[in-house]
Amino acid sequence: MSGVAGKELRIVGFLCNWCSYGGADTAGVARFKQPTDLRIIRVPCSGRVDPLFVVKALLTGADGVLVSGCHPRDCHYTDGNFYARRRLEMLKRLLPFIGIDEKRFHYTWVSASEGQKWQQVVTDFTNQVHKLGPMHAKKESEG
Amino acid sequence: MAEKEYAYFSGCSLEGTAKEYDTSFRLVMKTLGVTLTEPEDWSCCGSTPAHTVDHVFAAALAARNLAIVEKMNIGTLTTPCPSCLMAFKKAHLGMTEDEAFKDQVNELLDEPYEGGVISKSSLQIIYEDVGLEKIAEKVTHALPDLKVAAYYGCIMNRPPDVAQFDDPENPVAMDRVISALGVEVRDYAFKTECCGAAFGVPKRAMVNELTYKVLSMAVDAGANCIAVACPLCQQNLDLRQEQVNRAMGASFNIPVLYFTQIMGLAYGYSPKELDMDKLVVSAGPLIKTRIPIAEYRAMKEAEAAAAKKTPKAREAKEAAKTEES
Amino acid sequence: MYKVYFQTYEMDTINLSEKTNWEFIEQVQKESGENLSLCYQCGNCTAGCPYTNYFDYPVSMVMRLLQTGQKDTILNSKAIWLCATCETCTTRCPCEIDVAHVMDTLRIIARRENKVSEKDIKMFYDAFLDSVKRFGRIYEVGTLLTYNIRSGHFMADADLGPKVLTKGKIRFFPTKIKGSDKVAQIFERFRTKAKKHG
Amino acid sequence: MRVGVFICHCGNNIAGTVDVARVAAEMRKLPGVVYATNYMYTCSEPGQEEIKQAIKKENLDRIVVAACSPRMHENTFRKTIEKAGLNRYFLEMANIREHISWIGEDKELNTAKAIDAVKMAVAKVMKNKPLYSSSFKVNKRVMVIGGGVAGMQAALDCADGGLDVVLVEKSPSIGGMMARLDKTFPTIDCSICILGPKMVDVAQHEKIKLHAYSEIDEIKGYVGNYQVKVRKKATYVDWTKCTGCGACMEKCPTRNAYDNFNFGVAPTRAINIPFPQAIPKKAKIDPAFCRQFTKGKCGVCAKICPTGAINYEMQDEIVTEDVGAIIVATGYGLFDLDKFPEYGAGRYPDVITGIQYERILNASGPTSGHILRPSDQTEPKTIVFVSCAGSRDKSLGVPYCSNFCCMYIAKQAILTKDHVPDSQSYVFYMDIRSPGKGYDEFTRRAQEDYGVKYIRGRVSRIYPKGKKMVVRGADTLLGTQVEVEADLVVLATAVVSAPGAAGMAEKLHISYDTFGFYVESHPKLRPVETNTSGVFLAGACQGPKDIPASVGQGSAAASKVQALFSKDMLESDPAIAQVNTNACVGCLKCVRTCPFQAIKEEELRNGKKVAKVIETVCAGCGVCTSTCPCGAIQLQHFTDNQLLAEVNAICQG
Amino acid sequence: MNNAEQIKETIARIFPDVETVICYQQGFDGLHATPYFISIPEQVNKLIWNPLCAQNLTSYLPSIKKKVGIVVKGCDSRTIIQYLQEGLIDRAKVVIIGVPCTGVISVKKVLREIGHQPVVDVVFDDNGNIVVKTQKGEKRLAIADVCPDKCTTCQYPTPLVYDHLIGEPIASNKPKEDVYKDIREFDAKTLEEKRAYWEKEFERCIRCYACRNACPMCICQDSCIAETREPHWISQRLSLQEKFMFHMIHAAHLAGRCVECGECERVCPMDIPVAKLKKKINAEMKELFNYETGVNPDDKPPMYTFNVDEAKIKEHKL
Repeated sequence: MSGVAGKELRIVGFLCNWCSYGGADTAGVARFKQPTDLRIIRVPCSGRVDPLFVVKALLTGADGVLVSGCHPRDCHYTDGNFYARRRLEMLKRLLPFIGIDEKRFHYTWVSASEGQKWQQVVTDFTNQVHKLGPMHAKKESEG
Repeated sequence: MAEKEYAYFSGCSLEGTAKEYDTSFRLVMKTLGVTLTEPEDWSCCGSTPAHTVDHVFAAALAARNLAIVEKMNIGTLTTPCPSCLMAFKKAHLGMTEDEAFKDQVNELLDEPYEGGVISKSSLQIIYEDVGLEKIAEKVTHALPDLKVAAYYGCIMNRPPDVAQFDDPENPVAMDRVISALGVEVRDYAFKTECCGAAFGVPKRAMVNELTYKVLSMAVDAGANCIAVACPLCQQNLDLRQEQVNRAMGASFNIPVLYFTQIMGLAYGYSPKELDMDKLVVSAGPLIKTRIPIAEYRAMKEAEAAAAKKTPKAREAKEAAKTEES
Repeated sequence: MYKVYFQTYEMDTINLSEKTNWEFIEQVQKESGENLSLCYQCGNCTAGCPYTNYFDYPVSMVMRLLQTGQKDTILNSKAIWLCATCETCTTRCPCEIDVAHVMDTLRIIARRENKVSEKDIKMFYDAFLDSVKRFGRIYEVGTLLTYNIRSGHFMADADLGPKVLTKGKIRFFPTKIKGSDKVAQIFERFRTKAKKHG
Repeated sequence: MRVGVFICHCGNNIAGTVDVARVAAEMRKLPGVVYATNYMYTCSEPGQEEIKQAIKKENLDRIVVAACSPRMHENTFRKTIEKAGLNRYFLEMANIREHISWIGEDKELNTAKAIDAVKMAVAKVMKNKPLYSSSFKVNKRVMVIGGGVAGMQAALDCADGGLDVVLVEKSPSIGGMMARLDKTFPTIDCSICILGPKMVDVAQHEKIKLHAYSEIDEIKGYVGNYQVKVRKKATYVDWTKCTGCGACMEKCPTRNAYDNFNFGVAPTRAINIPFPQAIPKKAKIDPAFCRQFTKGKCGVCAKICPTGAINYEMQDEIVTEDVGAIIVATGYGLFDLDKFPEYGAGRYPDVITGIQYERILNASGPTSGHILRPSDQTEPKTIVFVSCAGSRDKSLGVPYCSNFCCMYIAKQAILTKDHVPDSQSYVFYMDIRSPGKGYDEFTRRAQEDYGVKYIRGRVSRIYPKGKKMVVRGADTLLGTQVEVEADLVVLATAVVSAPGAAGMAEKLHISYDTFGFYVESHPKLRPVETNTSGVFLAGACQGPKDIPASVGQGSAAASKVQALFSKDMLESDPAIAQVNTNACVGCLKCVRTCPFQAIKEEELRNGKKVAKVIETVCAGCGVCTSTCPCGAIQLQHFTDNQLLAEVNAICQG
Repeated sequence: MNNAEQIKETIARIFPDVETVICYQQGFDGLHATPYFISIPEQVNKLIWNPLCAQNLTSYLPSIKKKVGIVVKGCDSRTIIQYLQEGLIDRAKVVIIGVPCTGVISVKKVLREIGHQPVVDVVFDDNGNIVVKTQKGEKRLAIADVCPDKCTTCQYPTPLVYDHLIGEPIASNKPKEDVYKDIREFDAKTLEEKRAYWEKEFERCIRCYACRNACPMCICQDSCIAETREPHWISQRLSLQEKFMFHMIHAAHLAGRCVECGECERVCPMDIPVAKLKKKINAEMKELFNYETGVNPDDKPPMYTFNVDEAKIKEHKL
């Protein structure tokens, strides 16, 4: 069940090709039902995710952004997620400073075999964003 | 060393049938330099019966006491009774892990409990907080006649997630505490098999059978007494020993002491001070011989030296043995 | 020595389409917080249960009856009352089900629905709780007497009396704690709340 | 730009919960999209043909296929458009199956999501650039890590095919777990009798170079050109001199060394040859037990050795092997008894593991094949086997089935009856899992012909009572608790990943699951490949496997390597980082962060210092791109603009 | 100020060794100091040294290939250290003349005080005051009252790296725990307040890029992605969204690099508190990695390195 009542929100996901994108595939193959708000962008590695992509998304229309990579030590490129972890942590701490709830942004690690974890992450994060509601509601009503 | 202080929840049993547990624990704590402060106006933890009524209600009976202790600003509560301990731990866990549950429980209480109390069994504070070194240090008397089987009962260490202490299948804390006193301990397999708990009254036959198993395993292991840490276990093993004998056609006559009584004996308290006369199966003969520790050690050293001096005799003995085999 | 469970009750064909009480399954899952589907019937709980010889249904069978939603059979069973919460099943369950907690939940539901098969045990528990309500603590003699009178087992443990008395193990008079009314209030509030929620 | 969009129904897999026709209709409205259609099975031959035709007819220059995961079919469709004359990187896939149709039930929401997903793919494909591979030479030498039956099979198949093979084995002898087994199910043929000759083949094959008692220190490089640092651990015996005569072992005064080969069933000497058929048959010293090391004096073996091979000063030696591909066959590990406190946690000598019992059964084992129980060396009459000791046990972190225990328990019970005819075996089980050829007949035979009593239920407790071990379990079919008073208890302990499996995976840059087993490229279609090209899997390192399956995988991996090495040159993945030297300010932050040291400083003709990517070394992670402040270094196919196009398609769409 | 004379002497001494020395001279009026490049010792006469010498001259260093001398204050020296951490300059090619500083003057604040009157003359008295003469009269201002915000929490009045030190080193008299006090206070506001604050501030941005141009750590020069199409992060539209994004780019690129010299705010014609975002990140870098920019040349900027086990980064639960 989608578990999310009401209108869909815009959630952008950046998934590394080797682990989390595979994990999302695994969840799909196992038919683990998930809320439908998430839109997935495939990147080779979580280390490719410039925090500015997250900012760009949040400033231009996303209500939530999820970044998911391989577990630390298990990066296909050895170190990519170690850099990601530092940069995304920096961003997570900066967001509330500019008035964006840090709960709108989540980064985590899901391996290709963790279909169930992926389902949990998507469900929980979508619920979390729904609790906060749309971020750009004001503009929508203005426009 | 800074003195340790605990909120001491003795529990209902220790006011009645288990008075000697209370007496001996307080004495031992005095020796070990631990301060026990009784929470004012504590009430029953709810125990098993409350759990058959309602989860929230049961937690509330326990949490009333936790709230009182929380106000004392001591932080850690200790109770000798595993049943009280489990009630506190479960109430605390339920309330700290689930905000809604906490609210429901606090609704039933006058003073809310906020989750700031750690509960530990008396065995745990003796084993972990005081430590074996200190336990051994304070020994004044050797008890050479005791061969102890330590019996932990079912819920001292279980379930492991809640108890967070020792091994759930083969606990060793009590064994080590008693060993640290210089007293001989016998290992056996039934340390945690349930004795029948509170069913002594309504389902006596059940308790007889379970208690019988525990007693026989201890005797088979060569123990001549059993050490316990739970008032209910003591009651079932000691008070009901004769009921067991009658029902199962056995003839057990094995004293069941609180481990704190054994500690007290090793620390030089008299059997009278330790309420030893309250045991139904008398431990009298076993604890008659008490040798001041210095004297006892000298004795042992002399024995060892004598054995060393005659290596040839030993070799001869060994040679004889190998020939035999 | 071991009792076969088929002897304890008659096995009628259970029409699962009609006789599966889905609400009951849901209720137990919700109140206990445990997922009953996790049980794969390995029998470890039964294997370790010290009381199983006295049970009409061994624990694993209680779990199975739960999975199939056999509400009446479970709530009328002796097993749920003969469980002493020794936590062996919970400790050893490979599926990490808190079985003892499920049994607790079943007792609570049985009590609520007035379906207690083991009246003696319930009476003993009630006598215990009465003492708590009146005095704030347990007054052992009183508890035993109350139980004996209510259960009709007038001489239960009478043989132990002299032992206990001569050893000075029993207090003849209850100590009433100062805050006994506070404890009684917990009982009251709980009753009012329970009534309100039906 | 002329984009063509193809929406796949995937039978009902997608079309069942996504309105594919509407998705196609929506796409037609997008600027740049000149053609959009939906098709039953786009990946089928006619489906691919339709794409090719459309490219020609509609003059399409960019293609979007909305279907399953690109991890599944990206390559398929890249080839398709390439055949139609487009650069393969002008393809984008939208994953509307795994990420949409299979995980959502609401057709309305799914369709909206699919429309977004395809829009994103269209936005991206319009930013795509043609990319061209370059080619590089392959080193046609293969390394096999692990000398168990899977690794040996792989090594022999590669070597027989003419490839040079480097076989690296962690322990002093090859042979692995199979060398320890007594008989094998369901044929009951002698394990070492069928494995021994294979081991000799490995030893004598001129194409196979064996590093025994060696571990992998470091792996660098990429498919076709790996450099592997192998640590040859100190044996304190010069193997060039050691003849394997065994004189040292006989005279060694230390008799209590732990015997890894026998899983501690009996002690061994501090200097030992693990077993009679060992390959290489050479001695090695265990310094944890050797008196020369623990006490600083002894030297008996040095005195006795006829060839003077003993060298107490020996150090580990590092050798570097250059190979083009790696087959990982590192096998599995087993749960220790200490995981089972309710079974005594190893305190009761007569509660042993299945592999220990295997050694007791084995004619070359410590009891010379006589079944004698460890506590008193008497012959047990009542033997209890406990299956799933740890397996299928979530609370112990092993929720999976260990695959072959049911079978070996049946085998051991049968052998027990053969050895001790008046014995009675009991097997506690939850389910009997025997789905192989002749397997179920085998477990039936144990019960029907050998009288093994199978009891359906778990064992809760094992404790000693006199000389017996009481096994208390449940018989769930009877619905009761049962007890067996046994002389010996054998636990079929859970199969877990090999010790150090995770660390090895990290060195290889391959994925492993929560349990430490290596993850294959595709569970069905690419069972021996990994996501790191040039690294292949064989045997139980991927998951619990019995001998036939392991051997099969060994051969499969070997054939994959043969196929890879059939070309002299390999094509590089052009999706690597590229520097725009005009924009690069030469701050070289990318050089600092590149996990592969694939970027260096370069001075242009005009004297400007800029970053330069070493094409063959770059693995394409893109860390540099997210490091570069001025966007000068861009990971091809995942450039800032390509990803921004996707972000914008969602957020501003 | 005696220091000026000492600086001049020192410059004269180092001259054959360096080709240029960067220092300050008076600007178009007495209130303004301006960078001064000396290429022959004789030019040294025009050098000035007073609290108006506020600019961070080190920004020039990475682009100068020749060996150069430079006059730096404590705060400026952090830039040099940061350059060294990032390998952007060659220490051997810089001769640093360090001058301990008791605080500089914000010209903007002075102008506000004198009502933006044309300045006739500026003198400093011995009691830490600046006296500004205008046609309408004379204004005496305590330097401490018109200093930029950074001076109020200055921890490093004495340069952390130098070849020649002018005068005696001074120790900081500002409490260390106050450095990020403003950040903590701002952080305590509600999300809505903070969002509104930044929207109001950034709305005023005219995208003149002065902040970027003045920033010593903005090394991209003409390649700044605020203005490129490859990659195309933001459009040239003057919308709040684009302005917000520009400032986030600036902040993100300075994560763990901003040396808090305050040049961005000094030059901003719209008085936008642009340094605040970077200071916030610096506070987090301190908390997460115990890293402080520009104090130790051997440190590694935290965004270009990692620890396999990060002590302070905990996994986030949903």
